[in-house]
Amino acid sequence: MISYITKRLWQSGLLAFIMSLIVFLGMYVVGDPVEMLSEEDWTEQDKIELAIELGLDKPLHEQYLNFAGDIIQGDFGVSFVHNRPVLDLIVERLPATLEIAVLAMVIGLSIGIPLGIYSGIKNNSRGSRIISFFSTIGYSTPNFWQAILLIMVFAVFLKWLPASGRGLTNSMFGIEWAWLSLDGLKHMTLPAINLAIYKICMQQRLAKSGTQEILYQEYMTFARAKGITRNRIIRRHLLRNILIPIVTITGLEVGGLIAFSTVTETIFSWPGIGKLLLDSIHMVDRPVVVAYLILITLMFVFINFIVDVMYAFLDPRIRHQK
Amino acid sequence: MKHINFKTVCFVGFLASMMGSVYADTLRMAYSVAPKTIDPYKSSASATASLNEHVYEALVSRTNEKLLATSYGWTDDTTLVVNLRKGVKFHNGADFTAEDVIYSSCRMMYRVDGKKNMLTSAMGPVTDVVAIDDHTVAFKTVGLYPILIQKLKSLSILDSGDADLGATLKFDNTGDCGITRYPTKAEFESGKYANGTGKYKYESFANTGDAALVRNDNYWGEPGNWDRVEMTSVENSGARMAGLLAGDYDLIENPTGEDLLALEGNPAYSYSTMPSWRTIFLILDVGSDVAPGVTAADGSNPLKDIRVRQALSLSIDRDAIVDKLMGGNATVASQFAPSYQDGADSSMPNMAYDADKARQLLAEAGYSDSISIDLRMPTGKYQNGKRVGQAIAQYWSRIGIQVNLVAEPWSVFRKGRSARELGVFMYGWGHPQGPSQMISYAFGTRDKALNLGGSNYSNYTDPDYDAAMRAWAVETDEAKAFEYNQEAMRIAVRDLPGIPLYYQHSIWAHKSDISVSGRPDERTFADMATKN
Amino acid sequence: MIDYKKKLDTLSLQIKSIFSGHPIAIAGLIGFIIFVLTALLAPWIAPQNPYDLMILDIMDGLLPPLSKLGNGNTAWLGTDALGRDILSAVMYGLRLSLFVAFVAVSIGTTIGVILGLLAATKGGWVESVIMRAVDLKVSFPGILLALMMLAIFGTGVDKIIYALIIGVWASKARLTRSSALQEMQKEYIDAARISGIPSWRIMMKFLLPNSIAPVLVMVPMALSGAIGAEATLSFLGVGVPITEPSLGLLIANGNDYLLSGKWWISIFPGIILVLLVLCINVVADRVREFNNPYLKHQDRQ
Amino acid sequence: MNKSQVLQIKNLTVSYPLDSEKNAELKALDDISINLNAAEIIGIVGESGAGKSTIGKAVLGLLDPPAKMLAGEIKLLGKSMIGLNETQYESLRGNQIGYIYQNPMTALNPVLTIGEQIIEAIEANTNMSGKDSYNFAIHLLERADVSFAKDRLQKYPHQLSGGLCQRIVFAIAIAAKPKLIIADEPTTALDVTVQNSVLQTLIKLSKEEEIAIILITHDIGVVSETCDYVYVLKNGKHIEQGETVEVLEKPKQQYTKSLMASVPLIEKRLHRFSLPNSNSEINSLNLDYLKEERNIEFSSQQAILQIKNISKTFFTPASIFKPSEAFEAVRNVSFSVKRGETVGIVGESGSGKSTIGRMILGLEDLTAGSIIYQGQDLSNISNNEERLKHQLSMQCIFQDPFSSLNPRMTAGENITYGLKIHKLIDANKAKSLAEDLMEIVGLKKEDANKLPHAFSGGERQRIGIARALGYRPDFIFCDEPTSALDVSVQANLLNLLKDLQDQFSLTLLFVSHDLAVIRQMCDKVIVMKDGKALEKGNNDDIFESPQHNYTKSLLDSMPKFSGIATN
Repeated sequence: MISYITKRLWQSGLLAFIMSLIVFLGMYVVGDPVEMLSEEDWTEQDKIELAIELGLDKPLHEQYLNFAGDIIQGDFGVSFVHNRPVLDLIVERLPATLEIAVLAMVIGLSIGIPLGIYSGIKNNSRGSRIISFFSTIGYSTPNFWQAILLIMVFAVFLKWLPASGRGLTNSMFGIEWAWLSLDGLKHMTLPAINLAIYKICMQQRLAKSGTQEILYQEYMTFARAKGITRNRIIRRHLLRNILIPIVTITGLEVGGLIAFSTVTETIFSWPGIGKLLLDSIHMVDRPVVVAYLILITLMFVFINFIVDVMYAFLDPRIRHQK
Repeated sequence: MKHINFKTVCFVGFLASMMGSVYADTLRMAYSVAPKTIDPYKSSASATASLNEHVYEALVSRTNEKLLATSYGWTDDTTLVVNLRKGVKFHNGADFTAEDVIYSSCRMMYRVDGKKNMLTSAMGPVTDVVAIDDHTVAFKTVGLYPILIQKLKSLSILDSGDADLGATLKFDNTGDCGITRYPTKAEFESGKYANGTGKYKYESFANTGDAALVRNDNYWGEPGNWDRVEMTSVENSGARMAGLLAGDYDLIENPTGEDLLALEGNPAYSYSTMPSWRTIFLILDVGSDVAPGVTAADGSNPLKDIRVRQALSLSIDRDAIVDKLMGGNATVASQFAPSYQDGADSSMPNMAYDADKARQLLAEAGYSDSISIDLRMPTGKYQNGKRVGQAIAQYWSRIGIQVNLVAEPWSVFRKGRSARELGVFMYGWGHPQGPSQMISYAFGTRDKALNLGGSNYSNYTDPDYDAAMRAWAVETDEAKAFEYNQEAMRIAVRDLPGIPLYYQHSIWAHKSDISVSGRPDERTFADMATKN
Repeated sequence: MIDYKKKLDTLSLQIKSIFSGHPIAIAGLIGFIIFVLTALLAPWIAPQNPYDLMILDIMDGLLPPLSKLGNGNTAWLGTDALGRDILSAVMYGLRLSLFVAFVAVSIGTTIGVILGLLAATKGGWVESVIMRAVDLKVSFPGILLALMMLAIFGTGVDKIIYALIIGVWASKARLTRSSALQEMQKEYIDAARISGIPSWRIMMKFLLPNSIAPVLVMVPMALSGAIGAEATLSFLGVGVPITEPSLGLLIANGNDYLLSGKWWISIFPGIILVLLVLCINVVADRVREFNNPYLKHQDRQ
Repeated sequence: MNKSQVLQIKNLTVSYPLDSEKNAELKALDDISINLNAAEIIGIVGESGAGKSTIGKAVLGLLDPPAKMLAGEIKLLGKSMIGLNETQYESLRGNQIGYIYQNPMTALNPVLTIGEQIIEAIEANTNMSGKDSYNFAIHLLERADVSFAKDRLQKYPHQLSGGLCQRIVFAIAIAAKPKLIIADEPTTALDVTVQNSVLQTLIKLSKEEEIAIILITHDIGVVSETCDYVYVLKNGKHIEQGETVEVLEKPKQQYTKSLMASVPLIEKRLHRFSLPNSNSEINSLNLDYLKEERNIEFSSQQAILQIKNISKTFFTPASIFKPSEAFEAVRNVSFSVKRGETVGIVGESGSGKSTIGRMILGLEDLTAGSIIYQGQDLSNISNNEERLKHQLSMQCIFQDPFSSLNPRMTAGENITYGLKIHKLIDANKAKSLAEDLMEIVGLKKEDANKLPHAFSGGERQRIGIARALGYRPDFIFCDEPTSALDVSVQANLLNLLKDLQDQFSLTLLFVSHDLAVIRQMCDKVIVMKDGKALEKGNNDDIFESPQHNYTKSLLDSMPKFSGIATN
């Protein structure tokens, strides 16, 4: 186990290193932070001073080494644009993303899996076909288009829900959360639904194909031959087994939701980290982008690790490998 | 948005939130860009400045109203004397005196971690700030520096009592001034020292840029229109408008022209516009032998030929652009700065449209159907920018020029511009300093000492133009300075190192129960709105 | 040697057996064919060339559906702000969207398959490098990638294709590798190895034809994914050039007008985009279902 | 004993629609009648496609959806089962009828413990719950001869051996004291040494619990040891039935006769299986290609292959719960093979027998030891050409007919592809050579341009043999070449191998888990267990006077069938 974790850590360290290098170079190509931060009436001297301030006067490799050295010491640097520690910015924005990501995932799982099992068992029934058809629509429509329609219908025409922003936040454990107030919940609803639609459809498809695969395993037939009831077969024999593939995908999906819900956050002006990333890319805020992506890489590594553990928890075959 | 104290239990927070929206006279505004801080010196970005203007005041406003100054003038070439308003109190109750101006100047020069503040270089030529008496200060400069008063429009005055002053307060260029402790940015943002003389007082500020303010009842002049102001920022214009329509906000800035059509026929909402100081224009590389992205059959730079530039300008139907694309929310340009801004020559005629003559000029110059132009422009930067860009491409292709419209993100665009890779590009410029500001940087021979031509991407040089601008740069008499400036502007419009298009109008959409009289500097201030 | 007619017959038989008895899938297939034909024939059947700035007139801008244009033609689906006929713009946009997706998916899939096969057969550091690159790609946001491409190579349709290729290859490489690894367990590979057949021949002649099926099955989905991705990039302003709008860019342009009641600019391209992707996915689902061994026997019902 | 009738099947016909448009259908069962009394075990015997399993499924009401019962009557304890709905079937299954699968590992849910799965069956079929059902579960396991029953309840299926799992399946099946158990190839997936005791348990349960058992199997040995009465089926049709001894030893029908003749015997070694149409026709064919250029440097007295102290250690990949672990598949094995002889390696699964072959062929590296082939140490050949020459003169016949051919190449291409690559033949002669080889292995030459999926398992194995022969090999490694085949197909194939060996003086290394096959094929035998060679010797010595205890127990556990009674 130790050697396994060591290997994983080594690999993910390497991954983070390559990622940081690519992004560092990439951001260098995308734009010049001094240009982005300077006003039209700045003198050349002003620009040079700004470059020195930001450490951009040094050769690129030196900039990278300084940056990498700081990262190793746990210092992710200071945002060019916000002039604040990058870590603060990310930590501050994270709760906003977390709350809609978690809500979307909960919606996705709790609606998608039952629908998927139903349509897997009753394959070719009318209900199953209807579910699959809508799932395909939900799955096919680009996220931004769904967002636009949601805003049009629920915010503009019906005026049931707010179209943008995070609303009122309340504090819990020293962190501001929107879900603690009715107003915040209202603001969360549309972006969370926007993210959830795709998740519902995906979970439905996963659960459906999982169900169909498991359904034809001999132990399912044997369970029927044992004389236990259908409900029990579904609850005990089917669900436990289809959860295994679902957990893997769900793990990565949660990661994706947290990391890259950029489009949704942009359209709904949700002040999360996805939007932070997009804004930072546009503003060539290199420290934020690089640190962000390193953290995301590490998060994916961590999620993979959790998925492995969950796997073992769900699948005794892995747990007892000798 | 209302922030609840750490210790407050959730349901109290909920009740408070309910109360938040039932305040008697609360204005809820949505900005298009998030303010970064409530420390007034850290960022000159428009949104940040808009927020800060509610809390802090300068000596003179951007629209030349006297705020904390009652009068000012150059007593000699290097001394600007400002008489200060009496009886002004800071939000914390402290009196406003000359010492606060000196202190504020010091803090502007004071670098935290070596980082400059917004006026640190603009105030570089200032050698000293001295109190003549409690309500008179003098700014000493190293040489002729007539635009100092323009620069000081951005100097928010802070209370010297919020810092630990040393034995004597003596201005110096490093901001040391004998001061032992300055308030930090964090202390501004937490509200501890967000202490100005403005019409509104700090209530809360979040790092997302959301803020809440309450009226300063002890304001020296006409107090604010609103008991309370809540501001948030929504970058996506559609979402901002949707938020207004959904009742989340009372007032939003910068709705798109298209969205305004949504308000027509809806009596609950309306919008107000104000011609802004922003001019949208094109820059042409007229100086290089080969302009990037511009080719002609004979390999020359066709933009060097004045007839080509005139043709490019004449081919554009600015009236159509203003009417059809901008929905009337723009003014056809006559020059490179708004003709209605102080100091402009308002008698100059609008830029003309004559496609036939344009074709004829091209033919005369020998460039019929032989020019190809990459028209570069930033995306998401100007109202309707993409459509205007395409319209210009349409007009130019009609006179036989092959146009390749390249719209790219601001970051990529700016990098290309600073590398001088853009032969023809679209740009927008607006500044309270007036017409002089734009043309002092954009055209003319580079002159570091006088800070002229710093953004001359046209590579345009003309001796008469340079002479006019050099004279303007050292003229402390405002009327004379205006004349020099107008002279330069006429030369620029004659020579067309760029092509003026139109002046953008600022737009605010709001509920019908308030009325709004906008500002030309594109900022959004709560008191623009009054309850009907 | 190869009997093409027979192969064609087998293919048409297979298509028949995939689709017969599945009306939704048939509708999807027909819809898809119509879209492809429209895209191919757009320059001949569209009323206007919406990319030709010369013939656009902003005086025709923002006309609702069925309006008359300045030149006397009818804009059946209205016009956008620049006077582009929406019907023509949708046809050309469809053409561009499909083209971009087709090219990106075919190149991306080819690259992915080759890399996947290499990873499976070579093992060792080759495999590590390829698979770590796959991991890297997964944790890399597409928007940053597109921006970087844009900055390095400039704007244009080809640049979007590059960006999409980078989005496509990784999953295909992963899938090919696992499928090839499974195939490598089979004895005919051992038979080839003990017969001293060079490894690149084993890769191309033995592994490739036998492990590509799961990848091919995913191609339609990759296609719809690429169309959606291009639309999203264009929506975010880093996609195709604004003078040559794809469906995504048309939607983005129209999105500005949605609140103002100029619904036709955004709704028509949006509907076409959704229908297109829906058709592809319906077909893709059916193909996948058909290839799923667990469904096969019950499918004969 | 009360011999009351438990099950009566009359004229049962089941069909699968083949093509919905053409109304074509396949009769899986055609007019089958079976009677079964309490405590009686009947065997249903037949080769693949005979419809054996369909009988079991029809009785349980578990026919896979497209299959339809067209005609017939099934009565359980005198009550008709036709037209029961799912709920009624559910109350029958488990309660009245138990079912036992071929592979116990797939019949048990991998993510539930043994206890959960047994108790679930008990509670579904009896009124017991809680402590009672727990105790009853232990009781059942003990009845099924599962030792340490209490501990085993906590285990998951993958933690137990196949034999134990099958006993657990028995325990689940008898949970509700059913009147009838349908056992579908219950011992096929188990190792020989376990098979016997599992069968004994099954017989014991039948007698003690008075359960009637339908034993579906292809294994004549199992039938002869277990069943009271036997039915022989072919392609869904009834061929013959009767007392087990009668049918097996004095079959009346031609099919049954040839089936019995195909069963490899352990008691005596035969020259060939005495099958109808089994005359060798190889001599009449064009064999020039195969006969030219034979390497005859080595006399038949010399060892063509010498294996010296080879070992192989595998390393399992590390995962989150365990580090990489070493597994010694082969431990210090030595033997030699002389030209023209057949050496057999016999052993149960995991004994390392195939790994030896793979090392010889160069598919696996050696951990230790050396392999000397035609006088040269294979690991010391540096010349690529020479290495290739050696490599090509060693060929292999693989185990799995469904994966040993490239499915995208025709039979002919499969045979000649490598030959063309190495330019051993002209490309334009490839076609005729492929056709010749097809004929040599007993296939039609025009089938050379069919794809593998058009052939049956036995035919594919023949194509595999043809592919090996194409290289004009001196040595062929046969890796369980018949284990996936029906017994009659196996007999034919083994005859063919013997013919080819005689014709081309081939040297064979023959690996099998089936003692009887080894008995029939090999001159010398090596017995392996856990990577070690326990015993080596001549065929007769090993089978008639085994020395090692393990060899003895292997022989003891073989089901006894001594073939058709010879008058």
